[in-house]
Amino acid sequence: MDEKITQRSVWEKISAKLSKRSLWMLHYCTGCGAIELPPTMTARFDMERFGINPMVTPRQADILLITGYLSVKTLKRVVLTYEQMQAPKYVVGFGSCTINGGMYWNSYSTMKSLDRYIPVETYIAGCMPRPEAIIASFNELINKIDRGEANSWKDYYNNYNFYKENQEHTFEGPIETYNDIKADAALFNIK
Amino acid sequence: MSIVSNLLLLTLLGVLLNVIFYKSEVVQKYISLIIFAILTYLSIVMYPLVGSHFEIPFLIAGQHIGFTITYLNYYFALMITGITLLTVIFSLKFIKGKEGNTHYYTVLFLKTFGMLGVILSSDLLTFFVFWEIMSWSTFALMSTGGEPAHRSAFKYFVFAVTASMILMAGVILSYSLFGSFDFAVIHGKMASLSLPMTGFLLTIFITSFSIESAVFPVHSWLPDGYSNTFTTFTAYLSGISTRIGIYGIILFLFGVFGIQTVDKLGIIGKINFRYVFGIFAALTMIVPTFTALYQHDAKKLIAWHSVGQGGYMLIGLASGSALGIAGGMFHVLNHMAYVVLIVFAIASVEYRTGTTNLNKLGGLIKKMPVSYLALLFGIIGLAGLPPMNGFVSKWFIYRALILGGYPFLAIAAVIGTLGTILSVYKLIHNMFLGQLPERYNDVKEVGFSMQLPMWILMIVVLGLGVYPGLAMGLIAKIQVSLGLAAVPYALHGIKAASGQLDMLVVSAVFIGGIAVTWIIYLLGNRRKHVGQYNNYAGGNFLNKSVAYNFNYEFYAALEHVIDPYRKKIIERTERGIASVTDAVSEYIRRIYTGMINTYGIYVVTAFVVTIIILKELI
Amino acid sequence: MNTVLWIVFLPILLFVIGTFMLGYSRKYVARIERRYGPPIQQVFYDIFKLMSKKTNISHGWMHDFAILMLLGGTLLTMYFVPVPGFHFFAQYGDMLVIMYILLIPALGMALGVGETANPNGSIGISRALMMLAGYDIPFVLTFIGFAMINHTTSMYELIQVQQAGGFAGWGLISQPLLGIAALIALQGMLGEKPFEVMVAPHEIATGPMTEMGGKFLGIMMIQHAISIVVELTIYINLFLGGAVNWFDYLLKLFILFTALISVNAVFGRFRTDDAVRFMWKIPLPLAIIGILFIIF
Amino acid sequence: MEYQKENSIIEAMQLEFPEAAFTVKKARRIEVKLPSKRLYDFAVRMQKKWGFLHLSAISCVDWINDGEFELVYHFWNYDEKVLVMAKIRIPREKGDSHFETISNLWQPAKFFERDIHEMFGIYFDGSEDMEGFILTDWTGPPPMRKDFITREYALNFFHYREYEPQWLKDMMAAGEGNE
Repeated sequence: MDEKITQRSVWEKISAKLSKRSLWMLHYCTGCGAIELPPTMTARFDMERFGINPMVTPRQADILLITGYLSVKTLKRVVLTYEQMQAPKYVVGFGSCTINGGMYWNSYSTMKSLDRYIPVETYIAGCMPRPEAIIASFNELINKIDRGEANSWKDYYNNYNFYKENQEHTFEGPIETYNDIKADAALFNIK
Repeated sequence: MSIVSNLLLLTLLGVLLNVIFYKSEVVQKYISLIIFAILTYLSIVMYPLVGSHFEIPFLIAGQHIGFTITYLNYYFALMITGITLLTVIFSLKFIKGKEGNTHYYTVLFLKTFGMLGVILSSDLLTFFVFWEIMSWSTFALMSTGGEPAHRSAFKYFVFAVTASMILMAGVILSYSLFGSFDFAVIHGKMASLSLPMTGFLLTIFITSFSIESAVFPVHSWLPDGYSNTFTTFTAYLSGISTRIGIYGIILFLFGVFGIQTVDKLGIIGKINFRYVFGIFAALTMIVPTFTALYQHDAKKLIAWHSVGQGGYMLIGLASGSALGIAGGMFHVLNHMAYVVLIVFAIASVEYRTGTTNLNKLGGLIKKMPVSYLALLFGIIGLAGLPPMNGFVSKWFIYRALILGGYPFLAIAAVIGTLGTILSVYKLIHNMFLGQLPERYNDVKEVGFSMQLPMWILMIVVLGLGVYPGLAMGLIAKIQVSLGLAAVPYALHGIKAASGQLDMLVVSAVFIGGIAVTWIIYLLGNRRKHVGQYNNYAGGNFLNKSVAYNFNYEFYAALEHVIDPYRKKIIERTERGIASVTDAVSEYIRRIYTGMINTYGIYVVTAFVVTIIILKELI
Repeated sequence: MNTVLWIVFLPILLFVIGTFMLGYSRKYVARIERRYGPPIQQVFYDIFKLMSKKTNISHGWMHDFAILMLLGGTLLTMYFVPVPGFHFFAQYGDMLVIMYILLIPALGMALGVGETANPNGSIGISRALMMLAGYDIPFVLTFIGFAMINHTTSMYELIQVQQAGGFAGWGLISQPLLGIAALIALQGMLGEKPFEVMVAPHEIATGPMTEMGGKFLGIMMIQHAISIVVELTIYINLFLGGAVNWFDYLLKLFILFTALISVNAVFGRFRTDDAVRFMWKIPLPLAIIGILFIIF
Repeated sequence: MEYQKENSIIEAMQLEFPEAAFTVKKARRIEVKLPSKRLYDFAVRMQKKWGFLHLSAISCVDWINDGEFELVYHFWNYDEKVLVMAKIRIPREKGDSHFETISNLWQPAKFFERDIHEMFGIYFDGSEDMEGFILTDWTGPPPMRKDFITREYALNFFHYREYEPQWLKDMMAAGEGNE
């Protein structure tokens, strides 16, 4: 996913600078990481300083936080929620369970690496990272957006087959999310 | 052949032809279409003949009886024939093949005959005769369409008979007082009457008309009566039938009795006859509108609303100021336009899906956009929001009540409006919005013959909203003809010194606002239309088996708040009235003992009493 | 000529004021919770990000038209509410017209959200309409009281009457009962916390806004910002003697808004029927007693 | 003997179930081993006669070497505050080991049996529903059986990230890693 960052127009630079300051986060409390978020939001660490607000529905959210291990059943719901989000959207994987299976590495029912199913922007290592690590990753994400490198969501549209194939292998068959990704790529001309 | 006799005879001809051809629907259909078209044309052309008087050649009880055309009954005649024509056009396809529709058109003709007779009559006798024909045909109209219709029609029958009896008492009393039936003569001699007698006579006439136009305590016949018949009849009845009672009130309150005599009936300071009548109208606005919240059948909901809106018309008339009366009369036309539009939309939904049960419908906007648009225009009118006509007449009524110094009647109007907005959104949401159930997947839009009346009424509702002046001209003439101050109207609103309403500017700014928002909308990127199952449901997969509409008990929380009051006050009053009537009728029943000798005694005593009275008189 | 200038720049001016007020309210609430809170211009960032979203979804033509009706209705209301230096449209429509135009955005949103076919949205709209029934009756009653005293329903004339009486002429001072009733009703009209039953994020996933994303939500936030300023201006015109100049207007706006959001910051949310019961138990009798004072 | 209460319970049961082996594991814990055919009668008497109203769980142990499953029924008596663990052995056929249900005596037994069916593949005749319980879309063999090697299944079903950072290689070269 490290294709050359095309030359960005002045307008894109300005819009990146402005929209990096407002990111709405849909924390999909799948695993044990969700408990790390309340301290990040409240008085001590206060992530609202960076304009990051918890949002309830995927339609309004920009960041999808996968906080912990994902069983195959939950992974289906995560893919559905991801497709319901509006581009540009960023996935942040919490903890080692999303990186390489974590302590459930040899379980028969949890997925082992998140980025085979949905494109992931940043990972946070740790078997539940503390709020400081979470805020550091958010800052990293903000800077990436500012530099215009946070384009993993385009990868989902451009080579959708890779993701579709992995999903269908793990789910043993396609899931009905009522989204035609290829048609969307053409409609919104996402290159 | 005078125009009035053409109108009346033509409707009789319609009745005759339909009775002859009751077998074939097709013939009935086209006959009634042609005849009603001619009727509408005739009533439009009637305008230059206003003021002319037509007498029936022979005399009855030494009195000339006949018809006359005034601005008031021209206004009502226009409405009656217009709405009947639209109903006939709509029911060409709607009624085809429905069981019990053999006498559909005959009853419609009878009803129109009765109504035209009532509004064109120039004296009490013809008024009463045609009033009887009208109430009979309304009973017939209400009883078509299945078993529950018979019961509710019978309920109307009981109310209608009492109303006609009271009216007959009034006719006889006024004949004995004034020696003549003619309205003009009565109006002339009105000053000679003593105060309590005018009060009594006025109450008689107003109560009989209130029963017909469903004022609060005597309104319970309307919701069942109107909702159990064919839906096209619901539209026709709630559109124009109850408004004949309003015609009667306007005619008698201002035409026959005159505003000066009515104002003389003061009790203490501000509290005069009109204020008491206003309180009844206020109750008619509040109670039915909040009962409409509970209904889960579209037709019942709209029937309750036509009772509620009747309250607005009456409170406009009761306010007594030029603006208020004009508002009340204008509201008759507005209400007719948007309530018929709403019920036509409900009828097209029923025609396609077969049910009007709000708990079972949903999501029909995807399949029936024209009916949705019709219902949308109708509910904006009914709720009284600016671009549509309902707002203009409500604005008149509000201003009249506030400037006339009636705060509590204004409070009732406010509560009534909010009740309307809530129940009206429930109607459009449960029928057209939300998820489309699987069984309505292959529903299609209704045909052109049913869409035409809806388009016409939409234009009327929007046209009157933006240019109220079109109808205000006629209403101002009516006010002058009834001896009231005319309302200072302009083509698009009111241009009075004390306050101005310019609907054209309001609508223009609204369109401007929408245009600006459209530009902002286009600044954003493209958007994609998605189906109803591509929806956020907490991460769950939506499909046919999971389709869910939030229809049942849409306002549960508000019902929790209202229920204690509703149970305590309204139910207890209704139960009180019922027990009183039971006791009285039980007591009267004892007279019919069934033994011959008791009847013998009755006859003898009656004979003796009459002799005594005659002896004094001679 | 200057009316045309006013007509063009008023929406932009009120949008900027409204958005800064929203940003200020988020920082104010944050400071009450002992945290820094976002910068003042945060709501501008949010609106810009929403408007620049690459993909937007809608559920049908009514969903799109509802957004136009939403902001169009608020712009319509904005033009009819007199603002210091601009009351050109006030002569064409009086307070009654404003009371009814306020309902157009609510109806527009209700129809659009209805079409998104999301049960959360429908529940949110039914709650919003019930809340509307709750707060609108006392609010209109207070207006009826004022209109009856001064025998006019035009808001501009009401301002003139109040300004003629100086500080004592203010609506809040001359009719304290009506003023307090309208203040509580205003808290409901703005959808502030104790009466925030419509957008209950924890219970019904932001209620009506569940399916609104991208530029749809952006336009809704613009509308929210403008409608806050318009509703506060209505209260100022009726009860705080209108505004002589823009500084006086902004000061009153600021004080009133701070009062409301400080209540918002410390209160939990009522259940819907409790909220309606509260609105009919406290402000409604207050308003009725106020009107009784006026009559006798 | 200090287990006075437990022994009196055992005597009462001993009369009716002579072939069962009763032992007192510790205070208030009794273990019963009995043939599988007798379990249903035992369960009826436990509930109706001896007042063990609470069936807290049914657990299953996979004795792969003996080729048997062991079903343990945990009965509790509220008054005596005593737990009786009834253990029975059923043969361990590859895919279709059967046993009778006791869900008509205790409602929760439905879920315990459904769970054991999903995890071990034992079919309980007469139970209302035997479909998947927690692993709804699972198509593989019952995962809790000893002959199901989860590590081998996970390795070839899921994809693992190749992660060979330099620091790990040096550490491995220095021999500190435990692999």
